[in-house]
Amino acid sequence: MIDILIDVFSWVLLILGGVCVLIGGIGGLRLPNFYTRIHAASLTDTMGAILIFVGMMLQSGLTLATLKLFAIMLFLLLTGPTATYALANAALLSGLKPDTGSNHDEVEKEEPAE
Amino acid sequence: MYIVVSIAILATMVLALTRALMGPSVYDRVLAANVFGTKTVMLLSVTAFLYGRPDFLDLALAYALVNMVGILAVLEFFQKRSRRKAELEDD
Amino acid sequence: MKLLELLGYFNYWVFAIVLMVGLYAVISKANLIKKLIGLSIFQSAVFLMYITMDKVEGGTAPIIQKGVENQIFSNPLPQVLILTAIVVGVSTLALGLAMVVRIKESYGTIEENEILDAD
Amino acid sequence: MIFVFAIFLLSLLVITSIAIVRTTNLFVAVMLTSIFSFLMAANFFILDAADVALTEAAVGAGVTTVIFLCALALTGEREKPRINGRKTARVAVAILASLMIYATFDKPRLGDPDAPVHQHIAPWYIEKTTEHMDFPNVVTAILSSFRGYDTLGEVFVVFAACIGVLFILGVPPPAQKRLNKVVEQNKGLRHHLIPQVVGRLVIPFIVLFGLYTQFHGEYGPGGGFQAGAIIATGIILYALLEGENKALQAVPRSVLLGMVIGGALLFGSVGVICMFMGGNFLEYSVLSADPIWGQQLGILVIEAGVGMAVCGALLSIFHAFAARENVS
Repeated sequence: MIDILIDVFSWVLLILGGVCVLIGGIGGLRLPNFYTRIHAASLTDTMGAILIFVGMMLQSGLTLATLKLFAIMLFLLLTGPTATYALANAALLSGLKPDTGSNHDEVEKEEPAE
Repeated sequence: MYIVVSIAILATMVLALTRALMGPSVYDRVLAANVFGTKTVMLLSVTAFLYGRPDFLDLALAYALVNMVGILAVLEFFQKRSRRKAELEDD
Repeated sequence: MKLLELLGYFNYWVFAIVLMVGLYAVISKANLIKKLIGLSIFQSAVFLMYITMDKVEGGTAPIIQKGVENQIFSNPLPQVLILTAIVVGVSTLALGLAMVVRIKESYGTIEENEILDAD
Repeated sequence: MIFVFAIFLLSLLVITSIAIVRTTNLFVAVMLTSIFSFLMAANFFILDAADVALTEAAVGAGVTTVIFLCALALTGEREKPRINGRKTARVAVAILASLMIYATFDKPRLGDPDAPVHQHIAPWYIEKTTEHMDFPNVVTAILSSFRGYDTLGEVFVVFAACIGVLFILGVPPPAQKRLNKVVEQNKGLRHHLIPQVVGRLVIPFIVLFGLYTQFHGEYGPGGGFQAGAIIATGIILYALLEGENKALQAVPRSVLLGMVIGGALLFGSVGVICMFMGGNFLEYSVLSADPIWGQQLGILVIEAGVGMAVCGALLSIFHAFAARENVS
């Protein structure tokens, strides 16, 4: 009985992870400027990673693979946000001003960084 | 069931690739490369399970570690370029 | 030939196309770094062809698992060739880039036509 | 089912390669090259080549992008479009492509078990590995012992390329390019505190994982080439975060050259020792009484030599480029 529950729970987690990753991809494409895109992509990245890897860990029970999955998840959670932070920081420093919403009507000016 | 997740990941890869090709500013492309990297890690680990060979997770682990180096190298490159531009102006 | 038959050749078609894209970059682009990037694409296409040849239907990677009996394995030989070829490819690429840097410093440009005129 | 993945990823590969060639901004081409290498690694993994995927991952994501960017920093980033000669090049390439696609029709279908490739020597290798070496990874067995001589040649090629780069970039740049002001300390990503802290946390694990890959080569995907690339990537990350001078203090240039030369020498000396002990060159079974343990011992030492050589070569190439940037 218990392993059916675990199976169902891990499938639910996996599907949620897949959906979350997909939302990140769509968000990364449709959002207007850079800072909203980076917001969408990086958030769903880490969330999707957690869901998928926990789902797989439940699936693989207590084996070496679970330890490896945990290590992968840990390093993804460590390096993913850092890379995104460094990216956003570099973009801000190089003069890519975030659209503060006040100048909505002004057409998005060509980024100086290009 | 892994197939559903891997198809979702492949679809996100396509979206990230279109963002990489279309991205107006260069930072969009760096973001797309970063998203692509993490999706490859997930795709490798899901496929390792799909093939029933969970001992191949080393690949995904290697990618999870190495992925950050490329992104930081790009940002280092940009920092140097802006620093050099500043020097040229005040020279 | 039914569709599934054709799909078997899809890998070789991609190999041919990516090979030609790399060759096109080397031929028609003047920038030396773009030529080197084209060369590395050309190289990756060749690697792809070798690894496509090693796949056996229903076979797994050639790492023998203890318990499993009479497993079908993919062919390990092309993998050994490509494994070393990738590292050699990167070091020769670095050599090429070092030369490009020196050309830039002595000629001031890395566009092939301008270098030829300067000579 | 793998057809779905294979076709999907291969078409992405074609799109990326065409996009790489079309962009004029070289920096964008380098970013797309790193995506190209991600796709190659995924394709290799789906085509059952785990070791090759690990090599492409270790080398493609870290070292290639860093070397390209170092070279871009020293040369221009913008590519001038060329006008003439496009038409003929396109026609020639199109003809060649159609010829090749026509030629692929008499190739065996993907995964065809009775293709000529699989009949000749591969089954012999798979049987003999358990008999001679008694460890699971057939690829490492072929790489280091059945084809040990070729791997020795490969290590010498990496060695020669590294020496070549050091020669070419060793010469100081012409005087007028040299910035007269004192070269301020290369602080790496200066005001990025968070990447430095996380980097300091992750780098030991990268190097540890590199060593794991090095010694895990017999039982799973791994070996000298991958381990050398991963360790080099870890130290390059340290150089990016803390600045190139501190990385040189950590792993000085003399140590790097010692590793390159030591790795190649170790590989060759194991071969010579086998000759002294009565076997022929690179025949490890004579190394100890029990031939299987001799093979395993020889392979272990050789993989360590390969790992040292590759790590030293990639790192000294990186330092040669990075030192150049400070000066010019």
